[in-house]
Amino acid sequence: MDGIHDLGGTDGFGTVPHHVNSQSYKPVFHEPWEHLAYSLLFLGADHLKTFNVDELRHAIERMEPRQYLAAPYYDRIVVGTASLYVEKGVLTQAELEALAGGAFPLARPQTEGRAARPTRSHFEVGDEVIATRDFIRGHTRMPKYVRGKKGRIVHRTSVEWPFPDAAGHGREALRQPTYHVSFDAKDLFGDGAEASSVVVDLWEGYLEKAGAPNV
Amino acid sequence: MDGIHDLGGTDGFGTVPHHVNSQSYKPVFHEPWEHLAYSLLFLGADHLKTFNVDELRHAIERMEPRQYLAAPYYDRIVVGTASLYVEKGVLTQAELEALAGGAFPLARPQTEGRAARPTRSHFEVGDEVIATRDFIRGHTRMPKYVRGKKGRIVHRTSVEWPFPDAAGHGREALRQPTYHVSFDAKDLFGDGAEASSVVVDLWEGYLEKAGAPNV
Amino acid sequence: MAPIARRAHALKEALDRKKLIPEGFIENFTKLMEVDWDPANGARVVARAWVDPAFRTLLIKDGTRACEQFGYTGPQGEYIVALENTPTLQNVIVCTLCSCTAWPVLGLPPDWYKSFEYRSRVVRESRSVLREMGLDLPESVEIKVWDTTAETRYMVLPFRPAGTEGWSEEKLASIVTKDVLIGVARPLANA
Amino acid sequence: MAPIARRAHALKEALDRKKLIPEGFIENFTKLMEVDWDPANGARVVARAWVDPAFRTLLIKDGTRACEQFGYTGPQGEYIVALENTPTLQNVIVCTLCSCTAWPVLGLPPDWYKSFEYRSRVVRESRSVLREMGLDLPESVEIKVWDTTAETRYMVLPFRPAGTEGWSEEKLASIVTKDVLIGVARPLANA
Repeated sequence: MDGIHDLGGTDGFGTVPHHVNSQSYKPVFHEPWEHLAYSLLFLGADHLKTFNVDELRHAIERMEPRQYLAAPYYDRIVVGTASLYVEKGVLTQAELEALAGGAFPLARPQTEGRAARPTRSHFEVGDEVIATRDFIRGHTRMPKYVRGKKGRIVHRTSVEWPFPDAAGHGREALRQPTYHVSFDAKDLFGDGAEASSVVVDLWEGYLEKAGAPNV
Repeated sequence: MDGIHDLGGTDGFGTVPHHVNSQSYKPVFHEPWEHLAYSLLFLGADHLKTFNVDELRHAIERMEPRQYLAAPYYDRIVVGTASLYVEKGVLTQAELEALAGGAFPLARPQTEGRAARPTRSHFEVGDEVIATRDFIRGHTRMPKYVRGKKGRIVHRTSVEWPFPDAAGHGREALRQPTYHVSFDAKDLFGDGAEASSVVVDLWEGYLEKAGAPNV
Repeated sequence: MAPIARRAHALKEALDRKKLIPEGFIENFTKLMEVDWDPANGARVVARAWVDPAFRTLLIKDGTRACEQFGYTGPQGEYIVALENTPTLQNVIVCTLCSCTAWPVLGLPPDWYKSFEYRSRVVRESRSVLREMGLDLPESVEIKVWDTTAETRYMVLPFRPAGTEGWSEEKLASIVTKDVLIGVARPLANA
Repeated sequence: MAPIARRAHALKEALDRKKLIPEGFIENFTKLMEVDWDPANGARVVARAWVDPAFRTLLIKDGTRACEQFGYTGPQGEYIVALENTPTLQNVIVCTLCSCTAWPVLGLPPDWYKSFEYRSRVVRESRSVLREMGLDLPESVEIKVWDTTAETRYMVLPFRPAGTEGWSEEKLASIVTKDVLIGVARPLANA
């Protein structure tokens, strides 16, 4: 989905709040509740198998955009995780609100998602490809800044993973390799682009051979 | 700029908070301060000539994205207007904060803007045109959802207006007509598009003749 | 951050202390916004177009001049274009980038028109948005969305509904609401 | 809305009441996050690659297997790819969509890496962002940004700085910080 989370290339944000090598990164967590975010996420995703991590990413993307932008990082993990426990029937929002002693807003409703297209032949390193022009209402891991853009494959993964546009909706998902696709930064962001290239890791189903019609 | 304000096509927002013909629209203002937003804006733009309305739009776009998204509409007008009075040297932020009795965050700093390209021959109704692939760091009135897209001119205005990418930065601005350019909604938003067409009003400098190279 | 009411009054007070606000300026401008700019203006223009073919032709050819005949001019009304609906075409107006609207004929834009929901969704999911808002158009009606991204200010010219034969201009104007002028509603004879 | 601390504890309490949290689960997972996953791990991998050409070849060819030799495996470390810097190439890692990072070798991502500022800007304004953060690269150094949009987890393999000849692996590892492994800093012999 073209959600508020798809931030690559968005203008208007200020300086990154960090000066290099100025932090020890200890302690890892800054608030006594923060470790619960990932722990309870992995409880559901790994131990209980209530949901998968793609669904968690999508639950966070489904947060009301104002809530998403206002919430600190681990708050978003808590909201996404809680949303899935509720959607899967493990907990209810009423239970959570009673225990929290106040409102506990969850993610907005799901859409359907989509299946991966049937497997085709793989691409090879060096191939020119186009990121599809698809506008996906549900979960996708193709950032909008590459939509319709031409790039070149620099690596094909030796492992295959579930297609996230299906897995993120709890659907049966075909496994596909992903490709590290190198895009000329000027093709993505015009003359002001400051990198030589941006490499994006894209599932096979997000790609088409360059030179195909309508690209 | 590809800012948070450029909302057309963004996914994730919920239901529009209105049922048709359910409101009298009176009173026009809901809070006793709201009328001040537009009044003090027009004081500066029209009576004092301290700034123009393009600059006001850009000042609002320059609000920190979290502040923009969290602020009600007339709050954004107040922040944009106040930012310009301060940037133009009429008021200081310190004065405003003293009077408000608290923090009064203003817009983030300006970039340079850009001049319009020198005038060329006009386009005609029926011409196929491409919205430029420019990525503008400053103010622009070309929404990002038409960038690089092909459309057809349905109207050329009989009046010319200052090029906003210059005027929005307080720069000398060439005047140009604008064009109502009709885009096939599927070209803009893919197969899920629910309108037949979206018509966008674009300054001449945002357009190129279709069929030109690199489009 | 200071509450917005306090920040708004601080801005006024700061300008006042520098004697930059002429006597009556805020009051006069507020009256314009609260009273003069009114969707009843647009409704009168539509009703006239429904009963007067020559005026209708002018309105479509030069909306600014047609509205001037009623005295509906001023800021955000300098270049008015009327968008003609038909039984199979619904025009809908939005401003995705900010909130532009034809103030003199439509009045100030309503809150929902300025909402992030409307601005983000209506260009992409127009039919669903209209249905959710209460205008359930059959698939046979084409939707055309007009994004107010420059200085043109649009108003929708709805088609005159059946059952209004012989109505006075005033009665006709009474069924042309602000929502009709924006394009998210259609006028009904039995409203 | 209830404060986040209360909401987080409510989620734990609700799961606890249903007896869904095994004894020690949270404590063990938290230890993994706080102690085991550490940028010192990645630093050891880099130092080894600097002194052992065969290991360097393996790291570049199959980062996952190279890291496995140190026991650095687990969630968010199933497919590790090392990105080799040169004096004229700086690789930089980001996750624009969320926060993906190679936990076992880099540790959990730092707050700034997850910030909207870094996620939005580094793909487009990489040189300015690095400069603002304190890494002022000459124009002759090309910047390549890697967006972690799938399951590959990247680590940057910096080039060994001059002045480190004869250093022990441990001393070499000491100049390879978390920021170096993400690509926003370069290791310095006199750090």
